[in-house]
Amino acid sequence: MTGTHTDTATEPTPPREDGGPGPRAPGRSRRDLALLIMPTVVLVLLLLTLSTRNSDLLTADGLLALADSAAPLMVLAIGATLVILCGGIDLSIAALAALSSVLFAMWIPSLGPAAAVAVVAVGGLAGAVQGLVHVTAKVNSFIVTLGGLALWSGIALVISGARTVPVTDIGAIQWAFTDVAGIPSAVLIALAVVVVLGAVLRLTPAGRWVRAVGHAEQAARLSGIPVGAVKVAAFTASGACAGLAGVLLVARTFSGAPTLGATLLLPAVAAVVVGGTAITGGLGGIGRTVVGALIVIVLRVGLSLVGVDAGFESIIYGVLIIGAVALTIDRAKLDVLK
Amino acid sequence: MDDDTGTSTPAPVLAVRGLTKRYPGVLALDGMDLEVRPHEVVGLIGENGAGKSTLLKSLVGLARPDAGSIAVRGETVRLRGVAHAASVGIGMVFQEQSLVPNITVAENIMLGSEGAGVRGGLFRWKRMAELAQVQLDKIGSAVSPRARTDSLTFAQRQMVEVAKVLALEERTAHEPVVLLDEPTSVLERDEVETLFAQVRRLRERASVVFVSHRLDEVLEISDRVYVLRNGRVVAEVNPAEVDATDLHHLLIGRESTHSHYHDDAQQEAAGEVRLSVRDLQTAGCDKVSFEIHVGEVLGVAGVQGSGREELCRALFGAVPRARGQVLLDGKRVKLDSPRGAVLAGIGYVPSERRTEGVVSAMSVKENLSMAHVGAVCRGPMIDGRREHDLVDKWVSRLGIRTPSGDTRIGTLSGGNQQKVVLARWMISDHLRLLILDHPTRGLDVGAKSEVYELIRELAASGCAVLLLSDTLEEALAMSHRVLVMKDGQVTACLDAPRGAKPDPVAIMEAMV
Amino acid sequence: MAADATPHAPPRSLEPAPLAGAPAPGAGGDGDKGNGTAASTALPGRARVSRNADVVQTWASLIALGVLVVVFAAISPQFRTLGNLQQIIDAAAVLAVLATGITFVLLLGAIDLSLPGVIGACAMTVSLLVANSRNDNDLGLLGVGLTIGLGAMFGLLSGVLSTRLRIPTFMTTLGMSAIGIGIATILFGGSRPVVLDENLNAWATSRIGGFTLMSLIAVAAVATGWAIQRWTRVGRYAAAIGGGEDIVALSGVSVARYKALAFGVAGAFYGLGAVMVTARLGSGVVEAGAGLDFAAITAAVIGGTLLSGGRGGVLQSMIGVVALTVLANGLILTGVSPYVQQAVQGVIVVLAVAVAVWPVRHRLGVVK
Amino acid sequence: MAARMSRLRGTALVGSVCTALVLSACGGSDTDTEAAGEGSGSGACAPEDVVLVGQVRNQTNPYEASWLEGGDAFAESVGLEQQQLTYDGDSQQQQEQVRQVLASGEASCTVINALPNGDSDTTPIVAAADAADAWLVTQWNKPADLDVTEYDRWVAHLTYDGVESGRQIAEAMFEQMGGSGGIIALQGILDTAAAQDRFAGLEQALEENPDITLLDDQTADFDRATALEVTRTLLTQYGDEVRGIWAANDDMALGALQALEAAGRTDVAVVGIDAVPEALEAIEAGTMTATVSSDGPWQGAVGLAMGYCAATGEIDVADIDPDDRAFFAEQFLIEEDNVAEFTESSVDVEELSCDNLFSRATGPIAAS
Repeated sequence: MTGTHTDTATEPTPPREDGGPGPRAPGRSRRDLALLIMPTVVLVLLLLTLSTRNSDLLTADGLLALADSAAPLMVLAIGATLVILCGGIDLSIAALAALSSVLFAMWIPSLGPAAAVAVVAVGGLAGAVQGLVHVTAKVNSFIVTLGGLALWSGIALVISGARTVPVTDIGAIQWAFTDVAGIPSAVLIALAVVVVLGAVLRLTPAGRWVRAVGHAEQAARLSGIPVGAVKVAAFTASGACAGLAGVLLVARTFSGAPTLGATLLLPAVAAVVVGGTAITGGLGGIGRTVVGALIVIVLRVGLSLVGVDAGFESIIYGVLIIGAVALTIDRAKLDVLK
Repeated sequence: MDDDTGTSTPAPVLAVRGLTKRYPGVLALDGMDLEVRPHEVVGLIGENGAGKSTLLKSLVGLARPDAGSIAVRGETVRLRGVAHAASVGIGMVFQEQSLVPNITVAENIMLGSEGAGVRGGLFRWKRMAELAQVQLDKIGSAVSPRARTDSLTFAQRQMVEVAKVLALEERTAHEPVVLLDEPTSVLERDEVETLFAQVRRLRERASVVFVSHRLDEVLEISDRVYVLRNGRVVAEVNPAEVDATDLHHLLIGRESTHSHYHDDAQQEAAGEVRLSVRDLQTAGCDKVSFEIHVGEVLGVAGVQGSGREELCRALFGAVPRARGQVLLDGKRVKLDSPRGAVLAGIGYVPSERRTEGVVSAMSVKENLSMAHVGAVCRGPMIDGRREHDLVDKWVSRLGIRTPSGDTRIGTLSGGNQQKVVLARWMISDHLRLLILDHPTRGLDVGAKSEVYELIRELAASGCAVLLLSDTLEEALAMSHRVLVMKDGQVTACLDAPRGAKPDPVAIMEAMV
Repeated sequence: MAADATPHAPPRSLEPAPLAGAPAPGAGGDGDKGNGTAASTALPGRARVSRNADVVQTWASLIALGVLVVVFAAISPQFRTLGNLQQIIDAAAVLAVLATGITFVLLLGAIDLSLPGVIGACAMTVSLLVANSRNDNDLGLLGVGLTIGLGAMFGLLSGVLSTRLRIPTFMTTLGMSAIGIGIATILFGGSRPVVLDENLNAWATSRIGGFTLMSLIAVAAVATGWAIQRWTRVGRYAAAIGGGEDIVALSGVSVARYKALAFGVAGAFYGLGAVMVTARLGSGVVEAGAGLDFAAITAAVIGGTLLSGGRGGVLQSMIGVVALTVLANGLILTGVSPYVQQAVQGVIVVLAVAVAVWPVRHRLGVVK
Repeated sequence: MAARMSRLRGTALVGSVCTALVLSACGGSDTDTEAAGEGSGSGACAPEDVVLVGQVRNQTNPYEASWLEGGDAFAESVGLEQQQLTYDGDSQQQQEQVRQVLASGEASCTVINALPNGDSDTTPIVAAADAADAWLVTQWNKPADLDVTEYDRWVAHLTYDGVESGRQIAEAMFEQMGGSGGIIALQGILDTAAAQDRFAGLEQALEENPDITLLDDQTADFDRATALEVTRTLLTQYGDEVRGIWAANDDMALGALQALEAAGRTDVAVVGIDAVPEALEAIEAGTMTATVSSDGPWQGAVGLAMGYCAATGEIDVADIDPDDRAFFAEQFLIEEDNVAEFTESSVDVEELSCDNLFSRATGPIAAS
């Protein structure tokens, strides 16, 4: 690990019989710790830097507004994290969120708040379909979900008649935009997703199955891990998260639209990677994505607020996102970087 | 260049003095001294961890020694990398073949030093082919330089690899030193013969360092043998004067061969049929039928392409579209997925340990409980304490040398990794059949012996074992019966009771 | 993301990783059954399979394209006209050049999302360098050359950043895209430069043998790309790096340098693509590259250039380019509602790839 | 605690929206309705305390760039600086920016002149501004059921009558065509009111001119490059039948012009909307028939001016004629004979005194 990265198994620093502490390099755990907190450090540094130009950012209101803004992106990115951990990618999340927003707005009159459940279920179903196509037809997930991106947004256009669908019963979505004890409910919903999925990944075998599939799919399959099912489940969860993100989007615009949230795809993937999850799969986690989503939001919103010209804003965003990734990813565990 | 090929110890082409390399926690090389003379084959043996790989890496500039020197033809060099090593005439055939699959043979041979094959920045394919052909001719390989590399057989690729290393000759104006790292570890016997013929030819124009776990092969091919232990040379022997048993002693100081296979532990298999296979049909496997009994080790012998690997994988549900009737304890097993096989009580130890056996980025603990994670769960949750206890139990029971259960398994030696893979299946209460695909491949003598002991224990506990071996000797020694396969069909089935093992020659005849 | 090799794969074992799930050596796929001679039984199945898979995929892509053409031709009489053929080739020109470029990156096993930014910046640059409505520059072809150079610089920068900082190309190029858009925005400065250079405008308007100058330039560019892939170190090493990066490094090749160069070559093609877009639109447009990143990648993948690297090539990518263009053209000509077109396109893209993969799907071990 | 306050205001807003919609499902929140009335329609900010914010999609198209320039000009005239926000056509980013601008809690002297990305984006912007007591002017996009007069600090919403623009240019085109022949229509992004209204205007005009046939309508997403491709394909399909091209904005019209040029067609009438400089040049040169002006600089300036006048107390929102709270602004059909008047477009700050802000109103926005 600290040595050359080519020596993977045959004779790399094996522990001797009288091994004592073994091959754990002294600096190893400190480095791991550094990698663990690096995304947070980057976030804090960004906030501090930006707040020198706009002091409102670091106030309690400013931070809450940031978190509130980040909520839909965070939910989307968490779903994407699961798929990326499995070694795939889901490019359909933003389009699926848009479709969900349309469905949600259309279903509220008949279902009321329960429409949210239905929409999340539909999102999950759409994700499952993509997962099944990916697993059974063995089509690269990039392509499957790229096709999904076009398909879901096409369906959203058709069923909405290409129009914005207003929510007529605001009461039915109030739960998603009020606040509880001063904290916006969208933030709480996002946190709930983090907690639930985080618990599933950490406490049940699902987490290690996902990581095993991402690290070494073949080895996972040959240990009897239901690889296909794990992948389909990851896509399903990603779809459901996209559905929930669609609901959150509706709750802040009081309407659903076939292009609502469509621009969130690349920021969501960026959030995953900036958080330190390896795009090649296996390494990373949901907690990291939460921080990653906050970093991306700070970059997107913060930069425009400190009064930089649009052109320079974009350049600085590009430079900072590369810089953030350079600081947060764990290179030592990646033999080949693509 | 060097006429002096007599016995009067000519000047060495390669001299290693006091080479020392420390990795965190481990002294990999501890003052290593050895030399390689012109036109000789030097054997290098040692257990895993003895320092072979680190030595070879140092010789091609992939590891930087902390102390000591490497001298090539009398001049001390500090090697900066493979390309630099090549420029002074040291080339290596890597254990993991280092050919790029999707380009031509010629490109692979010339990779990185196309020379006249590229002019004005453009590849001249005809010239490339000619230049590569020169190298291929040296070793008498019939492979076309224009063939795509992944269309070749494994043995052919090994030859291309040798040819690639020989291309050094033209570049250095010296006779090269060729390092062969475990070149035979995945070759079948006939391929080994071909390779050896080439090594003997190679000796005419180069010096060879030959590293292998197979002691008999080292004795057969080498002019001199260095025995390494704990990063030092502990003996230099003349192969004419020693046999494999002596080498075993030197290597580990343990008694070997017969006790090596734990022959005494072979017990009679119980009568009931554990697994019954009827007309199993899959790609490479044609209507195979056989039975395994409770507590029996069934060896499967066959050359490459005999269909025995496919058989193993089909039984584990890892091959698409396998047909046939498979009964496990009388109950029908579907061959559609490894998952189904695992739930039915079948385990599989794949031959490609590093890509298929372990998830090297994950911990020992996670790898160990991977297949039967239910055993450490309470409800849907993993019970951390129970898992910890279970892992501790098996780590100590199998003598797995690891700092802790949380250590990344990729940092362990091959033998310890393999033990974790075995433990993965052994923790199950209802393991009924364990399929072992070359379980000792790439392991050192000591680790092999430990694996054999585990197989014996498993069989004694009633588990049926299907064993594919690296060597016929291993298959015979370990099995109660040996199934011989050829061209996808079973050609013979021989009993191999303790103390009355059949003649390998008879089996060889059924194999080819 | 698109890596077939697991991050912790040991120094590449001999068998190509994507096929590791296939039966162990000796297991022929279907194709081996017929010729099960003594010689071929000894052939390791995986190796043969990967070669077969290449050929099968290429043929399957061609067949999928053929089916599209036949279906559209059957439905729409306009589709069958010579004029429409010219239109398709003309419409494919820009995407062809971009797909040629991105093929080099995909061969490496890397990915490139920088197209929108690079094209935006290059489009603004070329429209400000040739005769235009905003300033007094009139560099003509030199301006075109400089723009292609700028594209190459962008590509090189992406490559150098990825290799030096050791970060995934996905992120480097995503950042690079933002940087390119930023530069383009600054160059735009509030008013759009209209191209007044007659020669450049002629790319889109003057025709030779019925084809626009631009489509001929595209053909030449694709041919150049193919030559680069076949005869130069950058091209050959890009494929080799995709096939086994560590092995190439062990052979003493500077992987980082050739990766960066491959990105540079790709960038030069994006630069040319930007010039073509500008010639076509008649003025510098910042968003000229929007959506082209995914279009180029999709085209390459439909043609059989795998995202995992090492397989496919410029010519294969062209199959995908034509297929995508035919699809867009045919959907309009056959009167499919604009609302539905997007959805249909998505389904057909997935179907096309699925059909191409279907015959060999059992032999594809790990698909990510 | 301030956050809590603003949240409560948000709830209050919802209450009022609900009441307006006369929906029963909002039970329990009627007391909140009172709270909404507390704000005052007239501010007392010192002129130097006013914060001026102009928000558009991006600076990379001439129209919106000129918007911001107009805003700057106004800000300069009152000795302030305009904070420019661009959200890149990304609804989420627009919302986030608005939230952050208002997050400071003390926003009662903040004036936002916003171009919402789509209809659906207006509602949350209005809600956020209302909750923070900020002064707001919105332009172009607003859901029909959102009533400006229910808010104290949402000074006005102004837009152009899309139906009217679509009809005017259609008629100009028909005239040019001699009253008969086939046309094709290029629609904008389908889910925008602008695209739909303008197309509705075309349909009205078509009804009145039965000799004109609409051969096909396709969406080109308001995008020049897409319009180019679509036009080329449609030209292949319909050939000489096409005598006119109606585009929902000038960018698409310019893309269509490029396609016509490439096809060597000069006999086709092309019309668009927005009066971007290139379109004006094309009209001057006679290649394009007509466009409709929506005055970008004026829009950028007048929005800030309205908010500024209200914030400083020079006008009381409550006193504004309800018809002027949401109005269609005056627009001009530009053809070859009057194009010269529009080529030098800049904002006349003199026009924007607090008593002259609504001079361009042509009538209230009709409920659709």
